[in-house]
Amino acid sequence: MDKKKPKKVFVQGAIPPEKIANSVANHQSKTNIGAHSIFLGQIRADEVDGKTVTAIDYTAYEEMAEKVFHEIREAAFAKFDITCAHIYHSLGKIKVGKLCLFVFTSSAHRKIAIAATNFFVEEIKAKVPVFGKEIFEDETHQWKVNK
Amino acid sequence: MDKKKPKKVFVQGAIPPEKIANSVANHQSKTNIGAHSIFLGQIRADEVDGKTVTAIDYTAYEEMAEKVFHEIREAAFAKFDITCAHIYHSLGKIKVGKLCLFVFTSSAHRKIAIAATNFFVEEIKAKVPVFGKEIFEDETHQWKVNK
Amino acid sequence: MKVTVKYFGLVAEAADKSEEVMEFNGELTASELKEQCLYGLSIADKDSVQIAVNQNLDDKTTLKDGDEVALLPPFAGG
Amino acid sequence: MKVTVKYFGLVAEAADKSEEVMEFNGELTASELKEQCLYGLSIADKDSVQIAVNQNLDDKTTLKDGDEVALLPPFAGG
Repeated sequence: MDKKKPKKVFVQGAIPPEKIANSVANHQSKTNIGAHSIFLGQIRADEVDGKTVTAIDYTAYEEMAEKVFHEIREAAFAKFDITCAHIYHSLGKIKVGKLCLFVFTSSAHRKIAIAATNFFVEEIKAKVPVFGKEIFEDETHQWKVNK
Repeated sequence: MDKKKPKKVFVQGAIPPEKIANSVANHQSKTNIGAHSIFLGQIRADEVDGKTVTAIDYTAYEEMAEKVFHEIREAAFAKFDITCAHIYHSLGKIKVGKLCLFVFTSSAHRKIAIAATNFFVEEIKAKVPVFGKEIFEDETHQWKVNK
Repeated sequence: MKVTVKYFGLVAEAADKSEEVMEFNGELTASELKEQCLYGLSIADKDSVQIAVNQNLDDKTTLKDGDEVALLPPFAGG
Repeated sequence: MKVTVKYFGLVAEAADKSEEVMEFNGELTASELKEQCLYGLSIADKDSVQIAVNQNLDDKTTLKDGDEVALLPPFAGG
């Protein structure tokens, strides 16, 4: 069902925790679901050469990124027997402790939901043109690279 | 830190979606966290011989179950470099569409959090003395068995 | 010698009780006690019923006075 | 022939621009264009910069009039 309507993945600013509760609540009427698997990315106060990250400023090649998100969704629905999948990724300056990624999949069975969320997270990290400027407390920065 | 205070896992009734938002919000001050992995079990309207499950009534050998939950926590903290782990399981009659299990782990790194949540879910299913009476719409029932 | 026996789930339903205190003389293993408790009950797969003695899964142990024995049908948590 | 070149992340920072229209005659592959655009820029690892042509990763293709070429530093999403 969700499969057919491509939705925008990017949101401006951090993802509020309430969004997670709302997403879950919205799925309580889908009685073929037995398992939800959720992944949340949170900005970490990494230390680099004695300086601490205070925020990451995310930018993206938005048109391509939304296209790639859509391709990842299509691949996930082809690969896993999931009933729904939702992804949200932040753009803009996200402070330490705040959420920048929210992946949410649902299935009749736990293993499928867990595997699908894992697939989404790895694919997003590897394939989506999103760029992150790690900003230190002294306003200097470095560019984040996914491993 | 959480490791040291054994908390009660069982809650009476369904787990409200807001509990997930609150748990996530409570971790935004922990700036060494980069990833949260959440699993939610939801009651499914399974069909058996033409009858549909409307609720599961959960009971447990509570003292032993809390002990086993604690052992699973200890094993998880020994095995995975997680910063926190929280588990909630429902007791009592939980209606279709409602949440009966909430597993929440956090780590600096995504793969660790995801693996730890997976470990918790499998261990809980296999080792914790919880019993589920699947109640059909005509008030008959059958006993659920984990696969 | 007295032990407390706890029944759960479909075992409690079949036995129509959740707990009882049993008295006996001589030696008895946990699995012998299980056999005795389940005797005559309408349970399809008695092998699937596990035994916990003082909250540890164990069917080999010889029971001691004051032990808490639990008869546990298949788990269904999560 | 005109193509639009988009710069992102550390490439945009090093080039001090986010987009430009380039005109040229003759044949040019995407990777030749990349080399030209990055020439003289202070970027430590130019090999790590990927090229998308009309939103598909591709450095082999020969560019056509109207193409949108993007220079993409390492991804950091999630």
